[in-house]
Amino acid sequence: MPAVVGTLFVVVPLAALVAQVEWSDFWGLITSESSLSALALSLRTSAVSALVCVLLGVPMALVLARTRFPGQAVLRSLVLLPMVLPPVVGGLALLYTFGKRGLIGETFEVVGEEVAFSTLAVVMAQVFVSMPFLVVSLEGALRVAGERYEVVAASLGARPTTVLLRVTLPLAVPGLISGAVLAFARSLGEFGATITFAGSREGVTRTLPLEIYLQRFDDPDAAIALSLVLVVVAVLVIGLTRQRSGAL
Amino acid sequence: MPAVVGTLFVVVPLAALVAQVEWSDFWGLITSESSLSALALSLRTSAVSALVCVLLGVPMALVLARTRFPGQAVLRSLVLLPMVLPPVVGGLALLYTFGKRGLIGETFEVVGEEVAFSTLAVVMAQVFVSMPFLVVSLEGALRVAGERYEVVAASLGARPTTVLLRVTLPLAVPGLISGAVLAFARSLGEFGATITFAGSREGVTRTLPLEIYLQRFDDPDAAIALSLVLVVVAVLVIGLTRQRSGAL
Amino acid sequence: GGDDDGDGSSGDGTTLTVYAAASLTSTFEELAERFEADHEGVDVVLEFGGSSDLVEQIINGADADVFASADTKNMDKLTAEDLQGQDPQDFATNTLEIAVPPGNPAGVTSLQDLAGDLDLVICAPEVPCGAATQTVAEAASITLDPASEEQSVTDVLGKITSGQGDAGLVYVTDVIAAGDTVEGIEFPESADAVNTYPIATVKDGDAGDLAQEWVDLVLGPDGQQVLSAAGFGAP
Amino acid sequence: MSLSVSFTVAERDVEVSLDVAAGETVALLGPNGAGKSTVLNVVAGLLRPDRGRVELAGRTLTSVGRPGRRVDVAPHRRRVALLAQEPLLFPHLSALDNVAFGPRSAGVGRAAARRRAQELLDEVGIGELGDRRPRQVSGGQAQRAAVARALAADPDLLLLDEPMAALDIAVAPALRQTLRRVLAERTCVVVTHDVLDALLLADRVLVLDGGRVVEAGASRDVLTRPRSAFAARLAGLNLVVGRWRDGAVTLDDGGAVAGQGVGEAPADGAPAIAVFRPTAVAVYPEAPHGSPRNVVPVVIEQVEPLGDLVRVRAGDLGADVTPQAAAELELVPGARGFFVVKATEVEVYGA
Amino acid sequence: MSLSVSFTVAERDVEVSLDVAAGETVALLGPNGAGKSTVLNVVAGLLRPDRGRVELAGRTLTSVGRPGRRVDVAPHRRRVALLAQEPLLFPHLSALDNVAFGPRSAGVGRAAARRRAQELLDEVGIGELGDRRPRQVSGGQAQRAAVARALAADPDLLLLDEPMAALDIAVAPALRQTLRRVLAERTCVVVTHDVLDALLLADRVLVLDGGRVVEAGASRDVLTRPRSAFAARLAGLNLVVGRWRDGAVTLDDGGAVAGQGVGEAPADGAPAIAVFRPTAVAVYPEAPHGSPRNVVPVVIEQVEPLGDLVRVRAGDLGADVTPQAAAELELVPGARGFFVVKATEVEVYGA
Ligand SMILES: Nc1ncnc2c1ncn2[C@@H]1O[C@H](COP(=O)(O)OP(=O)(O)OP(=O)(O)O)[C@@H](O)[C@H]1O
Ligand SMILES: Nc1ncnc2c1ncn2[C@@H]1O[C@H](COP(=O)(O)OP(=O)(O)OP(=O)(O)O)[C@@H](O)[C@H]1O
Ligand SMILES: [Mg+2]
Ligand SMILES: [Mg+2]
Repeated sequence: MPAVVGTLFVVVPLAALVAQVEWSDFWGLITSESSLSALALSLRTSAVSALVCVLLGVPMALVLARTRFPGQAVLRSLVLLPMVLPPVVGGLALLYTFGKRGLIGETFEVVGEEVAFSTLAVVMAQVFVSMPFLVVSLEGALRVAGERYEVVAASLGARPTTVLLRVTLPLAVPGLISGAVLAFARSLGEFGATITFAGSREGVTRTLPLEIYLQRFDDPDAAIALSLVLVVVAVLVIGLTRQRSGAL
Repeated sequence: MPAVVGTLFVVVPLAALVAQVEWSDFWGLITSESSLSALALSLRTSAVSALVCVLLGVPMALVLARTRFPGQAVLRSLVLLPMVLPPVVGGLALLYTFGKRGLIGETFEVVGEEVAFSTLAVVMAQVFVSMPFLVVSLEGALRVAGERYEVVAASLGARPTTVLLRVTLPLAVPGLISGAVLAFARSLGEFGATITFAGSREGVTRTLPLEIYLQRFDDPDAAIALSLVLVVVAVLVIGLTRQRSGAL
Repeated sequence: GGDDDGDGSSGDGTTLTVYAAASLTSTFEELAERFEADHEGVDVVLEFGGSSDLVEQIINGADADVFASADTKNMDKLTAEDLQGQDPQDFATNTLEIAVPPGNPAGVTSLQDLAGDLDLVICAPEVPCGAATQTVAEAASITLDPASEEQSVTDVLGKITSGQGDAGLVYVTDVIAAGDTVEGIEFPESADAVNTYPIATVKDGDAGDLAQEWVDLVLGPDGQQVLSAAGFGAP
Repeated sequence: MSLSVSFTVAERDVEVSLDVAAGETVALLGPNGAGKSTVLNVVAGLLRPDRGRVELAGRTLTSVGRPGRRVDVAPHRRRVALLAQEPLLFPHLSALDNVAFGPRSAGVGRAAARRRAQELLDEVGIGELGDRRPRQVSGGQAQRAAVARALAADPDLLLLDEPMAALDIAVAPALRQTLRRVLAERTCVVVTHDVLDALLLADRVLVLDGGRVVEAGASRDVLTRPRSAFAARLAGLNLVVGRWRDGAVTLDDGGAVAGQGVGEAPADGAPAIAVFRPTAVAVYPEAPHGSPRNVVPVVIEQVEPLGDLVRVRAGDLGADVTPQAAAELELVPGARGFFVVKATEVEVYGA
Repeated sequence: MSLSVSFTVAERDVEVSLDVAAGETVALLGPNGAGKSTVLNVVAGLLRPDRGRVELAGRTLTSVGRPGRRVDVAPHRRRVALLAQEPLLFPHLSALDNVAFGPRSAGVGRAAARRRAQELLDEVGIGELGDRRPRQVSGGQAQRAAVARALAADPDLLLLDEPMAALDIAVAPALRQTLRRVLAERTCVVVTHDVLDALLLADRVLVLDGGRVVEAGASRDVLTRPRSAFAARLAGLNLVVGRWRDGAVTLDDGGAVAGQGVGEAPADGAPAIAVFRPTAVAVYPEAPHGSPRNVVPVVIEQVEPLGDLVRVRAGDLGADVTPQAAAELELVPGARGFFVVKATEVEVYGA
């Protein structure tokens, strides 16, 4: 019973959203030039962000799951913070760091100039908010997989890198995939940090959520149609990955 | 190395945020009446939301992890959707459902009258966006724990409810706790769906992130100070839970 | 759910709920204090936000007694739903101004300078301030090449205060409200895009006559004085 | 509570039919990979056969690839307890609570369930470890706790997969006695690599090899006169059944076999069974005078080669001797002689 | 590659010192919960002792609670391979790749590593299962693959925790021979419940009980003349070392013990060892004429009670007889007699 209530609580609003769509205009709305360019930008940046999250997040998860050092608990909390921080505040933090007048942006002017209002900034914002998802998911998988097999591998004479590549990571693959999917999905939906840090320019920084937000004022039907596109993309990504990997 | 880069990428912006704080005014800013009422509201609603997520999410995770039925993959994607949906769109969906003119709100007028723009609406918005976190986290733990022990228990003559209460749930406790913490944290940071569905009224629906958003350019110092409060609360919750349970 | 005292008490007539565009924050807060001082036991609850958000919420059942919009378009949505009590009345105008970070690093002096090589931040055409921006640009026959088209004035202002953008187009009142975090530069073409603020009571509001009294306050001399101090023009 | 199984698991090339009468214990023997665990898993409902049928006490538990309705009762509804090859103790419960789990689930009160659990822990020799968590006990201790847990439950059918694995040799005989007592009235299938387990615990023995039943029959028959290659390799025991008197198993005809009691000694006059290997039996043409307590006059009935050795049969008894000895002593059917076996080589169990 | 260990784990009440010379194999015997796995885990670095020291080939691997720097080398840096009580095959690799893992890690080429792995799989009798995943093989097959994997690696020290557990009796002798050959030049500690393993695989035996070493010494000494209660219970074997000639282990003085070869028969003239239990030895005052092949004239040196029995010693040999037999035959030190044992009771191994 509660499972049904819970499911309905999520599914009915989604259905309500679908019910709002003017199907006659639907195709026109979602294939408008601005919509397509926003969708393309979202897919591109989210893919890159997920990749960056994997590249940076895998080592972080490994460090958190496989080593012990003083202050580790604090570090873990810090790494997870972007998950709870309102995205707008996250965007502010990025602005204070990589903005033209930010900590790093001011010191290395090139950085500040390059980052501002660029697609790079979008990716940075997405990575900032999505990384914790990958780290949590992968760290959990690593903890669950345990060190037993790694110890076996090590005692069979495998160097740490061999252990990592041939035992640790293969065993954590389900966690890695579900983490990457979560990161991708979170990037796809990212709005607050992006608008605050990267701005909103068609084709450069205006991702689908920004487009949706913008259309809302003007053309709510378009906003809803685009939301549905986002939903469909997300369902496809989550569904396909699950199917292919049995993970998540 | 990449672990360090990744960590720095998260930690430096947080430090930059801290660096922005005017410590002289800090105490005054965060103890202003509106800040305190926002903080109190946030803590209360997030706690309730986390609880609701547990009550509704545990059965959902059980169904997803322990049963097989056609369309399960689709259902899972749907349940996870609020995670990728831009929260504002989520808020719209809720409005279309429980608002005065929404699917349910229109049919059952009482619902429509009572729900929208009340504290209840805040909780609903938070539950909507946070539930997937609990479900993903718990479902993962359930899958990892596997059915081996449940089968043993069943074959020892335990009824399904006994198995659930004495074997399944105790074994999944780490996943449940980390899921609840994630849900709490996500509720604490929730902004977009809340402002759209519940509005922003001091003491009733204006949670801390809304207060921050409101203050962000008018009074950036206050916004940052409040963000820090949010960060500290989140660190405390995450840290304490980990310590007590070894979970997450 | 939590306690619902806040909106539940609106039924006893001692609470007046005003939904107002975010740009009215400081002025309406000041007026609320006066209103409460004049009306013993009355509690004025202010809810600020984007005009389109607010009207959407009212249409969906939010307990608003008064709605003050930053543009006529969103007020029209209210009337289209026939939710207005009395017909809307214009109570203020607002015009655009160039905002630059303190010290004006890009050396902007006129609207024409905005067409040069700098990071310009403006509102997107979909939102009211963006529409106004388009109007002045056309009037001045310049082509703007913005680095970002934001969805709200606040976001534009944020880019300028943080120094991320070199110049932006916002409302006069925003520049005044932002204090010394930005510098404002007036330009003559702003007269071509005057933004009008309408106000209306909401049908079936719980506050009864109080709502109309609030509208009267805003339209009256006290209200107009506070508004003009904040940079608003007369209707 | 009779069990009737017949199934095929093509992927593992296992095709087995098996019937267990109510209250009967059947031992599954066979080399690694013979399909023993596969049988238990199919019966417990953990593995779905490609086609086949499992019936327990008249209830159909599985029916796949056969005419009629497809049936696949969930494992927890089968009332079948499986002690798997791994102990799988609940990691979040103490050893005592693990054992008490079955009784508790059956509605027994907390105190009574714990008392019963403590008894069983005592019985398997780890009574003092009740409050330890599973990861705080050694491999053999965990195995014993798992056995106790399976015994504490009260299923219609008990499936034991190598219950004596990982046990030290000091505790094995005692645990075997315990199992023996407990399994007496139960319907049970037990997998084992130890012929003594099969002999003492089971009424009947099934030998699997390569996924097929290669031999089946009463334990004594299979173990004393094995026909399959695998059974021959591990069995061929001599059994003498009688009553325990004065340190010997006494037969009705007055004969007696002296031996060493294993586990609790049977009461004087109680039924007892003496077990000894044919290799321990020496053959003499004349009765020798020496330390061996058991000297049995026999007429040789059969002499057959058995691998490198020669098995000499007389009545129910067999002696394995080298071909040289057989030649030298002229052991041929019809010859008279004496089977001599030391009391130290004879194990005696209460029957 | 010599190993020197001395540690205390207070929580488990285990306090053990142990030295293994380079190339030596030491067997750990003892009841369940004696602390055998604890010793292996401490040496492998999986368990940190409260205080103690582990040194391998001069390297300090652990040094805790002692003067000097605290040392705790990570498990993977110890060059110690542990075959744990569970097989723990890598679930994502085929059986072949599991076994090839060690050689691959040591830099052996892919093809060569797989060839070596295939050899070892053949050797443990599951050569045809190379491409199966671990969850697709039976319990005993997994155990064999784990043994093959441990053997394929080339660590400084090999730790084997019950390597023969879960194996069917048909394969155990063959695997024992394999281990024997492989362990000959290795430094190794092997935990076992089987006295034959101890005898054949190990140079020295350590008996643990209650977390303490209760007996230690050369395998033959401990197993033929056990002093600890536990060892006495499982050992007390007779060993005769000589050369294999004409189906018998021949001594330099011309004596011979006929027996049954186990595993590969030793070459004619090759060193061999005959093993038989004292309970299998009969004592006769006169040389009897019967099937037993081995009749050894002895002068009794010692007669001592051993539980229910009496052990009669003469030279290196012992015979266990019942007290009645000892009384009847007047077996006292100085008496002459004959030890008689059937060839079928004597197992012969290449030495
Ligand atoms: N998941 C699987 N997929 C395919 N084949 C399997 C699978 N599991 C086991 N097998 C094979 O099925 C056969 C029977 O396995 P089973 O586990 O029943 O053997 P067993 O008799 O219990 O052996 P053991 O004494 O080693 O426990 C073996 O040849 C094994 O390799
Ligand atoms: N994690 C633990 N915490 C506390 N005590 C433990 C723990 N693990 C094992 N013990 C205890 O330590 C003692 C030694 O255990 P160990 O595993 O070394 O025994 P073992 O000799 O390997 O026995 P077995 O033959 O059963 O494998 C046992 O009494 C056991 O109960
Ligand atoms: Mg098996
Ligand atoms: Mg052990």
